[in-house]
Order: sequence, then C-alpha cells, then structure tokens
Amino acid sequence: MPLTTAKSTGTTTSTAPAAGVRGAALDLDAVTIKFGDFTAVDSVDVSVRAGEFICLLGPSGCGKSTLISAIAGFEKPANGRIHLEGQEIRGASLDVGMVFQSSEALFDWLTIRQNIEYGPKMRGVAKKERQALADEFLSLVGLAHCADQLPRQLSGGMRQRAQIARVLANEPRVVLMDEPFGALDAQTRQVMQQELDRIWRTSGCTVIFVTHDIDEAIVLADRILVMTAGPEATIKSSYDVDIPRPRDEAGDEAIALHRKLREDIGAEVRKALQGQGLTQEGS
Amino acid sequence: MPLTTAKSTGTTTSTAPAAGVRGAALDLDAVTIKFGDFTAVDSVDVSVRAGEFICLLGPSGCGKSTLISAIAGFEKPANGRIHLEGQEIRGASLDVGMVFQSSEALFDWLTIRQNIEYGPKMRGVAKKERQALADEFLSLVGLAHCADQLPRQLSGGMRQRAQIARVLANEPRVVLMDEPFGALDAQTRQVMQQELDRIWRTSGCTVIFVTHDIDEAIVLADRILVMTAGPEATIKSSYDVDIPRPRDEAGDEAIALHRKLREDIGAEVRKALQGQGLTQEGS
Amino acid sequence: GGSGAGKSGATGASGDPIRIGIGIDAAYAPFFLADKEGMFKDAGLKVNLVQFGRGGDAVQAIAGSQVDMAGNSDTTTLTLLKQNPKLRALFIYEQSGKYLKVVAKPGITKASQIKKMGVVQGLSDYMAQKYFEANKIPLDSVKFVEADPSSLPALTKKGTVDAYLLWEPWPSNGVKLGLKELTDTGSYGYSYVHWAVADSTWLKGHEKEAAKVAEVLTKAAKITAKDPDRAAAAVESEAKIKKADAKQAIELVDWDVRDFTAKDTKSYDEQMKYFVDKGTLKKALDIKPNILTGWYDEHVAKP
Amino acid sequence: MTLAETKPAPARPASDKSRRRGQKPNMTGSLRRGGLFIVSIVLGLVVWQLVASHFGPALVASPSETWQGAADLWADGTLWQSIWASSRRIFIGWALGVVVGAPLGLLMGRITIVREILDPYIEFFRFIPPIAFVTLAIIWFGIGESSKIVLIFYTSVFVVIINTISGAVSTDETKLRAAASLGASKSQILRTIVLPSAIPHIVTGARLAMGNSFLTIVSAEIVAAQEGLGALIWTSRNYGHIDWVFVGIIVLGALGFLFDRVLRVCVRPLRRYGVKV
Amino acid sequence: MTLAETKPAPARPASDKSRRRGQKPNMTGSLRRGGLFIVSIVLGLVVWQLVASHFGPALVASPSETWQGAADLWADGTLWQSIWASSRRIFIGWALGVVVGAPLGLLMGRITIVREILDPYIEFFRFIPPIAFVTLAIIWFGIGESSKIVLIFYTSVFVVIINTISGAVSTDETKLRAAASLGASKSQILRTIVLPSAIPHIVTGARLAMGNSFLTIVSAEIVAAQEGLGALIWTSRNYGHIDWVFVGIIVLGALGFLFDRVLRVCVRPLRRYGVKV
Ligand SMILES: Nc1ncnc2c1ncn2[C@@H]1O[C@H](COP(=O)(O)OP(=O)(O)OP(=O)(O)O)[C@@H](O)[C@H]1O
Ligand SMILES: Nc1ncnc2c1ncn2[C@@H]1O[C@H](COP(=O)(O)OP(=O)(O)OP(=O)(O)O)[C@@H](O)[C@H]1O
Ligand SMILES: [Mg+2]
Ligand SMILES: [Mg+2]
Repeated sequence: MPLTTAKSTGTTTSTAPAAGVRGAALDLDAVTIKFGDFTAVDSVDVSVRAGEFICLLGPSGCGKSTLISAIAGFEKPANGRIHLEGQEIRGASLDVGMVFQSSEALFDWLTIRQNIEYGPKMRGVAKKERQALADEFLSLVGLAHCADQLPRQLSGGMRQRAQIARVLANEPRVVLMDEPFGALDAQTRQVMQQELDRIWRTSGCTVIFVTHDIDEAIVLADRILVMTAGPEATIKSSYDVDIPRPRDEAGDEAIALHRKLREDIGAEVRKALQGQGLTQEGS
Repeated sequence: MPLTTAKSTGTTTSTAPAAGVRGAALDLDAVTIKFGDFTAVDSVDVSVRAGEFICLLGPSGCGKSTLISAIAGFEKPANGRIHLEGQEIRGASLDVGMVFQSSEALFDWLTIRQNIEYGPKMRGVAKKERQALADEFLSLVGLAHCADQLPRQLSGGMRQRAQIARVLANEPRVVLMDEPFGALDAQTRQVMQQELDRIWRTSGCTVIFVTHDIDEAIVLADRILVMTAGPEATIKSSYDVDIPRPRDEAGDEAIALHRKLREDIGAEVRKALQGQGLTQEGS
Repeated sequence: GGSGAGKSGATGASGDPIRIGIGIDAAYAPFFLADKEGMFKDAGLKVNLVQFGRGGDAVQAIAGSQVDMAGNSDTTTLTLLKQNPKLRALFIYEQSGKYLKVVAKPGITKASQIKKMGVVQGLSDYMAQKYFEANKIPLDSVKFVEADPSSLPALTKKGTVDAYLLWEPWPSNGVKLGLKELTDTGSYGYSYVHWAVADSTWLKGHEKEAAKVAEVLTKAAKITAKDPDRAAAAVESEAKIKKADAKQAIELVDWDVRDFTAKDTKSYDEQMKYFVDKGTLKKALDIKPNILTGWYDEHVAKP
Repeated sequence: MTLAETKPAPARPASDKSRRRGQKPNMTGSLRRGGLFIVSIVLGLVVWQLVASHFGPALVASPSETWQGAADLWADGTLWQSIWASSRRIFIGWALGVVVGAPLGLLMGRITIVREILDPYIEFFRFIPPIAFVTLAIIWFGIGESSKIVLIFYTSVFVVIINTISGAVSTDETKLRAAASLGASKSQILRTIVLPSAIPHIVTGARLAMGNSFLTIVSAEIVAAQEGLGALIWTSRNYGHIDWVFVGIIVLGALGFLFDRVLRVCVRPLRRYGVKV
Repeated sequence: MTLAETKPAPARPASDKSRRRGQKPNMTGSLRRGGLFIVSIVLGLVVWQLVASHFGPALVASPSETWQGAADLWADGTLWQSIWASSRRIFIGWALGVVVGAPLGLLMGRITIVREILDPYIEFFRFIPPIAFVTLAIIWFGIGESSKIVLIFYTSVFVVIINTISGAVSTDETKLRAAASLGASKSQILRTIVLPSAIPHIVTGARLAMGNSFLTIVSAEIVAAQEGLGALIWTSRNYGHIDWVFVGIIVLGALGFLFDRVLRVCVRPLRRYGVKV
C-alpha cells in the first residue's frame, strides 16, 4: 500500500508552522550516563547536522530514552558533553522539545487545547495567535473534536497524539520523540508519519526519533542509529538512508535496508536475551 | 525470518504454569458503555469460547481499552451484561487478569519481584512457591537481572514486561492484554509472543489481546475482532484464523489475511480521520 | 449585650482616655458599675475598661503600656513586681475573709482529716498553707494537688482530693455537687484583697485623673455594698456573668476603698516569704517603693 | 465522593461532566447520606444526654440546659455577637494563613535555598504554643482585633506551609521536565505546574488550618476580648457556667462544621486538579 | 532533599542506592546546609536581642537572661524534669494519634459508609478547643498522666485522619484496579495499595500532629501538672517570670525541632513510598 506525500486539509496549510525556524546541530561527545553505579549509556559519540532526521533503534531497555533525556537536558552526563550549535546543554530549554514515552507528561488539569497552548503561552504569544496555533495542531493530530477534554478522558493513543501536538506547536529547533507512535494503529500512524514529515520539511527542525518499528525508521529517517544492548549501551552502527522521498517501505532498497537493520538489532537483542536466560529459536 | 515455537531455558519447564487452570468462556450481550453523555462502546455482542485467543483491533481511540475494562469488571456497562462462565461480572476478580496499557499499574513501592509475587501472596501461596513462581516469570520476560529494582528504575518496555509477568504469574482464567508489546522492539516482541503462545497453550486460559499490529494478531489469534471507529464503537467484523500453528506471518494465507484486515481497519480509520479533518492520500 | 465596656469613653472629656485593665470577674463590680452608670463620665473622665481573661494579664498589660491602670489581687500582683518595677499600688478597693473557702467532701469535718488538698498555684495555695498552719498541722503531712479551678470540685467529689480552697464561684459550685463548706479564710485571719495598680510613668502626669478614678470607685464601692442587686446587674451586662452568681459573690465582699495599713504591709512580708520558700522568687523584694502608702489619703478627700 | 470504594463499577475517574449529572443512584446516595447524618446527630444527642445525667449539671450541661442557655444568650444578642466576632477573626486569620502559607510552601518545596533558610525557623516556631505569644502580640498589635487575628494566623500558617511543601516536592518529575522543555521559566513552572499539582495538598492544609484556627480562638480571645465564643467559653468556665461553656463548645463545633462544608463546596471547581473532598 | 529544583541535571528520581551514596556535591551541600543553619540561629539570636532590648525585661527576656534562667532551672533539676515529663506526654499522645488516626483515615477514605458515619463527628469535634475538655478529661481519666495524654491525643488524631483521608482518596485508580484483578480482597487492597499510597500523606499528617501536640501541651498541663514545660510556661507566666516563660518557649521550640528531625530520619526508609522530607 504505497503512500505519497500527505497533506492536511483546510486552513492548516495557510498558517504553516513558522517556516523560519531552523534546526540546530547537535554534538554528542563521549557521553556516558549513570544511575548511581549503573552505567546505562557509555561513550556515545554522535554528530547530528542541523535539520537532520535521526531514528534511534535498539533493544528494549538499552538506553534510548536515557540518551534522549540527556539531549533534552534532563539527565546530566556523568562524562562527556552535549553541544547544541556549539553551546553546551545544561538544562531543559525551549530549543529542544521532547515527546515523552509516557503520556503522564500531559498536564492533567489542562484541557487538550490548553496543553497545546502551554508552550506558546509561556513564551508570551498573543491569545489569538495561540488559538490559531492550537487549532492547527489539534486538527493535525486529529483531536479537534476533543479539544476541550481533559487528558484522562482520552484513550492512550489520543493522549500520545496530544503530546506530539503540544511539542510541535512550540516549534523547537530540535524535536526529540520517544516512541511517539507506539500506541497508534497502523493507519493513524501512517498519517502521523506523513504529517511529521511535512512539518519537518517545512520547519527544517532537527528530529531524533526513537522507535521500534524498522519500517517507520526507514520511511522517516535521514540516518538510522542502532544502539547496542545495555548496560553500557553505545551506538553500534549508523545507516544513511538515501532512498528518495516520499519513500515506499515496500521498495527494493527499503526491503534490503530493513533486512540489514533487522539482522543488526536482532543480534543485539539476542545478546541481551541470552544474558537474561531467554533464547529465540529458529533465527 | 520464520520462527518456530519458543522455549525458555533451564528450570522453568519443570514448574510449568499450572497446567490445571482452564480458560473460561465469556459472553458479551449488547454491552454499551458510557462516560456521562458520551457513548464510547455501543451494543457489543461477542461470545468467547473457553480457551480461545481473541485479538482486538481498531482505530486509535475507538474503545478497545474501554471494552476490556468492562470485561475486567472495572467499568459497569450502561446497558447489557457480561457473563463469565454464566456468572455475571460485577467487579474485578482473580479470574480475569489485566495487563494495562499504562505501566502506572505497577506498584511503585514494590520491587519487580514483589510486584510479580503480589497476586500469589494475596492468594496465600507459600513463600517458597511464590519465589519459584516469580523466578520463572522473571526469566520468562527477561527481567531476572533486575528483579530487585523498583519499577521507576526500568525502561518503558521493561515495565511493560514486568506487568505481563505479574498477570501471568497469577494464572487467571481470562487474560486481558491492552497493547502489551507496544513498547518492545521487534525481536523482543517476537520472543514475548512465543512465550505467551506457549503459556496460553499450556494453561488453556482465555486471552483477549488488544494490539495495533496486524501481524501480531495473525500470529497469535484464534479469532480477530475489528472494532468500528468511535464514538458508539461496536464490533465491525470477526475473522477466524485457521492457519496452523506455529504460524509464519510471511505465509500466503497470513499475507492475504493481513491485506483484508488492513483494508477493513483502514476503512474505519479513514472514517474516523475524515471526521477529524485529516485525510490519507494514496490509499 | 456586654460589649459596651470598650467604647464607654465619655464624650466631651478632654485628653487621652484612661485605659483600665480588669479581669472578667464579679470582683471588679465597682468598675463595671461605674462604667455602666456613667460615673466616670460624670466625673469628667474618659475611661476605657479593657477586659482580660485573668486579672494577672491586666496587670501585665501595664508593662506592655497597653493600659494605664489595673485591678488585681495582692498576692498575684506581688509576684509581678519583680519584672515590673514600674507598677505602683495606689489603694485597696475590696477585701474579704469570706470570698475564699475550704470545701471538703462529705465525711470530712476538720483540717486534720484532710490528707490531700486541692489548690491552685498562688493565692489558693498560700491561703491553704496558712489554713493548715492555723490548725497546727505540719505541711509535710498534707499532699497538695495543683489543678485548675474548674476541675477541683469534681475532683473532690470523685475523691481524688479530700478538700480544696478556692474563691467563689467554686465553693458554691462544690456545694451544688454535694460538698461541704468547712470554713473561710477570715476564720483564721486572712483576707482576699484587691489592689488598684498604676503605671508609674503614666501616674507622673496623671495624678489628678488617678485620684478621680479613686473617687469614682469609692462611690461605686459604696453603692455596691449598699445595693448588691444594682451592682450585680452591671456585672451581668458588662461581663456576661449571671446576675444571681454575681450577687452572691458581691455579698461576700467588703466593698471599701481605702489606703494601705500596717497590717497589710505585714501580710505582704509574709506572702513574700511564702514565695521565696516556694522558689517562685529568689529573694524577698523591697516593695516599699511600689506600694504608695498614704497616696489615697493624700489625694482623695474623705467624704 | 462516590469514588471511595475500590470495586463498584463506576469507579473510573469519570469526566467532570458525567459526575456532575445527578443520576438516580446519586439521588438515593444523598438520601442515605442525609439519613445517616440525622442518625449521627440523634445518636450524638443521646450519648450526650446519658453523659450529662451521669455526671450531673455541675460538670456536664445536658442538651436541654444547653439549649436553654443558648436561648438566653441568643435573646440578649450575646450569642450572635460572639459568633460574628469570632467568625470574623477566624476567617481573616485563616485566610491570611492560607494566602501567606501556600506561596511560601511552594517556594520552600521547590527552591532549595529558600527551604534551607526558612526551614529552621518554621520547624522551631510551629511547636511554640500561641499562648506564649499572647503578650507579645498585644504589645505589637494592640489590644484590638489585630492581635487576635495574628494569633490565629500564627497557628494556621504552619499547617498550610507544611502541607504545601509536601505537595510541591511530590510534583511529578515528568511534568516538570515537560514544562521546562516547553520553555517555561522557573517562576512559570512554579505557577503553572507546581501550584496546580500541589492544590489538593493546599486544600487539605487549608482545611486543617481551619481546625487550628478554631483551636486557638480561646487563647486569642483570653486577651482583651469583650466578645467572641472563645471569651464566652473562658469566662463561663471561670464562673462555672457549664451551660454557657457548652453553648460555646457546641456553637464552635457547629460553626467549624459549617465552615468546612462551605470550604468544600468552594473548592469543588478545583476538582480537575485532583481535589476530592 | 536535593530534588527540590526543577532543572539542575540530576533531578530525575534516581534510585535509592544512587541517592544514598555521599558524593562530592552532597558533601558541599551538607556543608552549606550546616553553614546556613548556623547563620539562621545567629540571626535569630540577634533579632531576639534587639527585640528584648527594645521592650525591656518585663516583656521580653533577652537571650542572656533566658540563658541564666535556663541555667538556674537546670541546676535544680526542674528543667530536665520538665523536658522529660512533657516529652513523654507529647510522644505518647502523638503516637496514639498516629496509630489511631492512620487506620481510621484509610477506612474513611476508601469505605463510603465508614466515612459517612464518622465524618460528621470528626468535622464537629476537630473544631473544639481541647481546653473545653480539660474538666471532662480529668474526671474521666484522673489527674495523672492519662488525662494529659488524652488531650494531646485529641489534638493530634484529627490532623492525621484528615491527611490520611486525603491520601487514601487520591490513590491511583489504575493500581486499585490492578490489585483487585490480581485477586486482592478489599482489606488486602486497603493494606497493600491504599496504605502504601497514602504513606506520604500520613507522614505529613504525623508531622503536623506533632506540632499540634506541642501546641496543646500548655492546655494539657494547666491541670494538675507539677512538672512539664507547659506547666512551667503557665505558672511562670502567672508569676511574671518572663525569663522562665522564655526558657519554656525556647525549649519547646528546640524540642519540636529535634522531634521533627528524628521523625524525618525515621521515615527515610519509607522513601520508596514517595516520602520526601
Ligand atoms: N474517563 C473517560 N471519560 C470520558 N471519555 C473517555 C474516558 N475514557 C475513555 N474515554 C473516551 O472513550 C473513547 C474510547 O477510549 P479507549 O481508551 O477505550 O480507546 P482505545 O480504543 O483503547 O484507544 P487506543 O488505541 O488509543 O488506546 C475515546 O474517545 C475516549 O475519549
Ligand atoms: N531512574 C533510573 N534508575 C536506575 N536505572 C534506570 C533508571 N532509568 C533507567 N534505568 C535503566 O537504564 C537502562 C536504560 O533505560 P531506558 O529507559 O533508557 O531504555 P530504553 O532504551 O528507552 O528502553 P525501552 O525501549 O524499553 O523504552 C535500563 O536498564 C533501565 O533499567
Ligand atoms: Mg524508552
Ligand atoms: Mg487503549
């Protein structure tokens, strides 16, 4: 089922998300992250170009969330440095937006609309503008019909979409997404992928996208990074995805890449599982 | 990458999960569930045979979680009845175990091991036995190495696995699983699928499994139910999966079924998305 | 309503109002009467009566410059002199040998039978010691149990203590519970006395006003003595004390405003000794500068 | 309030909307509640009467004596005056306590340096009985209303502070992170994340502070109070007027009950912040 | 305690283990805390001295006078006796309050019928000053320790109840459901889910109850107390012994501070339940 570019209906294109926002380059330099004595992530070196779309893959529990938490400024690396456009990251900031793996990140006491308007409001964006922005992103993620509901009144997938809208409406220079589409059915996920792709191309922001779906990574990424199994996880390999966009996950190149990635991650997962007393037969 | 049956290593097979436990039959009879004025699920009629493996698919936000909440006895249907082996369900019980969509369901103040031992402990299972049970299910989900950690020290996927182990260790007659493998990488997911399949076959329990992954449904289910887009969601169609086990998701039958299901759900998603001002091009 | 006290300053009088601190008690009957019937105003005074939960607080309020004058029992005030050297006792406005009584549980008829004596620290304790001394009973053969006034009748009834010595209304309250009055402090020669006290700094510039207050109180005390009903009515309306109770208390007291006498001074020396023995005071104070013997006779013309 | 039991089916936190609709089960629920309430009162009265007959009128005023006393005090206006005077003091002192305590608690909860500076003082002064400050309060604030209000404020502010701190420190970390990376400044986070998260704790603190305000009214009104329920209780107690003491006590209890109900109704709109009272 | 600020990097709720290790930043942190603490005390003393010199010894005892008074009281053993007597009463009354209040609060929080029955009584009695019960307490419990302990219990139990209720009602619904479908009975849920979830609230309640116990010590010891800090304050106040009043006050404050610190240390093992003090 090949998909061409996506387009959102109606008014949204006219108030397209600030085309002027430029992505920012990221430099991870020997980043090590510890929880007490436990070294979750060890010596990660990555350079991300401004405007690049990176997908991060790896076995469950390897350290993907930990790594992007550090990039967001939430976790201080025990060693190494993270630079955003040459500036060391020392804490959370407007420049780096994060879609969390858990939808607890939504503010329970605010409606979905208010959640989305939160960032712009804090930045002092005028009410009219904020509303327009919220309307745009609400319909972008298909939640216009429950704009005035509270997060606890939504389903898991809907909450996750609300979180995505909230981060995108804030127009960060770097967008970090931690399995944002994990709770969505295949079709809704595709639509979301297309919208994300469009926004990324319009705004030129840098994206680091954690996912478990290899096809998703292939459709979206400029470059795919695979992490080793933890503890002391690091970047195992990096794949440049040169397939022209819009991409077809059923294309030959994509299938070949899929196979390679699957093999690559599979080896890591097996390593991890063996250490945990589990084996996978027949593979 | 065809996969045969899975097998867990070491001692686990000897203390296999109580082979005596029999699944229970479920009867949903015109079940309607409302939140205030909002009708989430409308007149669902389903009969589930004892020991049947049902997969529930549907667009994001359609009402899957709501429906299985009602089966678990958490949500009282505004209309209709749910019977477990002829007994009306009036509240949560030992018979029906639930893996929640959100890992908040874990008890934060207990270690992973204590979480898994919780059910047996409440049932008065002796300490030795409980420990053996916990050891078995810990290694089943690959968490033996972090048995004594607290849930907040685990990654999203690991927490989800802990939840699965907790429910399975309790040996319920009906297992409800709400996107249990959503946060796992493809390979870990496969191992988990195989383990679930094995447990299901050994224990003969009834399973209702919510997922967004059509392949997963095909590999696991006896029968796949597709829900319509909400509000007033109901069962749109039901597919018996007659492919012999162990199944290969790349087999012809499987691919044909995949296509049908994709089309079926796709139509629902499109309906939902159109109502929300979103369209999907090219499909 | 009894809220009039605070705003009773007479219109037309000149200068700052005189603030007089009093307890909420029938022992202050002349103050209430004078205030209620406008006697201060008639004397050209602007007076604010300020009620305190306890008379001791009223005197302490002088130290805090919250009031200019106050009334309180001699025993309590004596101990306050140490920290408040600027207190000046001007005159006595009441005394009574019948206001404090020994009340015992049934079956006890004389002091020697009392093994446990309920007292309240201070005045009551002092008078109880004098009671046993007067009956020639060694103090160490009696156990003194300190409690708060309102629970002593019940404790006696329950048998926790054999008797107690307290001021009104607690003796009558005990009688209502079935206890017996044994005697009053007058029977062994001790009186309950109230002082009028002033702030020495204030007094310097206000001798005349203080004298006028003394005159008004003299008049009011006479009326109180002659017409307890009238005084009790004033107490009821100003202090929310039931008229019957107020009247009963008023009738036990000699309402007579007067100067200090040699007998008074001797009693203060005795009390001082008591407090030193008890450890409340480290050493006896020289209270001569604080007690203005002769002030009343000098400033207030005998009618 | 129907959320209490674990298993009855409609336990899932339903929408505000759905919970506000008065459906049939709620009707019978409130009927039962009303019935229980009346039973509670009647039972209380019976026990009271029994206690009173056991101890006699010198120690415990019976319901009817108390009623008579109340009628007398009502007739001459004292009761109403006392209620009004005390309510005013309690309300103002309490409100000040909440208004000062909540922001302080938020700051102390989230800003280490503020907590380290203020904590020793708070942990010292909150253990000192207000009676100890009566004299100082009078000297500083005079014998008028202010000194009484200050004493009430004193006993309510610490409760609000401690409860607010406990709310502020337990703010969900993920939400704090989310807000920070959405560009909220520290003070914005305090206002828009920590405050909303702490609201249930602040409400509990305010309810407890109301209790403490009532407990202090006697101490506060010992001084230079011509009117008020505390003064009524104190004077009547010193005069052995058990019936009036009981009038004061019962009225205080009932007034507190009433204040708390009003407070609960007032905080209903805060339900979306997780306030459940 | 290092969790306070929103942004500094190690803000993520780290494991118990990691937080227990005394690393360098913690060392300087506790140094700074110690320094701040001393500064707080010195500052407090300076302000006190200024206030004292302003008002004079009749109203406010200066630090040195208080020190002298304390030395005198210490020398004759009164001070130590008073501290010991009051501490015992406070501790027992408070502990009873927690032990009775916490289970009651849990039951009231989760079982509608229990709440509906008890709520009116609690909402009535918690507003009545303990001084009103002094006489009754003496008659019922005698003039010994019991009556004092009962009065202290009285003011601490309600605080614990109210706070525990607020914890119990806010128990996470998903966890309750999970426990129920894992086969836990109502009473098991109460013990294994509601109680652990409410622990931070219970701890806050216990800390506040400790404060209330201290506030009541004067009322409790007015009665038949030959010794105790409340009695010391009360009698000294009656005799105008401002220096001893201040000794009592300062010792109460310091004692409260100490008790609270000890309590905080004792509840450290409860950190996994979300207790942050
Ligand atoms: N407590 C609630 N109050 C009001 N509406 C609710 C509540 N819970 C769920 N809903 C609504 O019910 C519908 C179905 O929700 P449900 O969680 O069952 O969806 P779902 O099929 O599980 O979706 P997902 O795949 O995203 O998890 C949604 O529209 C949601 O907004
Ligand atoms: N707060 C913490 N304290 C201790 N260990 C932690 C903490 N957070 C994460 N870890 C550990 O760090 C490792 C990496 O966790 P992380 O959440 O980054 O994994 P992940 O790659 O995101 O996994 P998933 O795909 O399952 O979400 C895990 O082993 C986890 O147990
Ligand atoms: Mg993760
Ligand atoms: Mg769901």
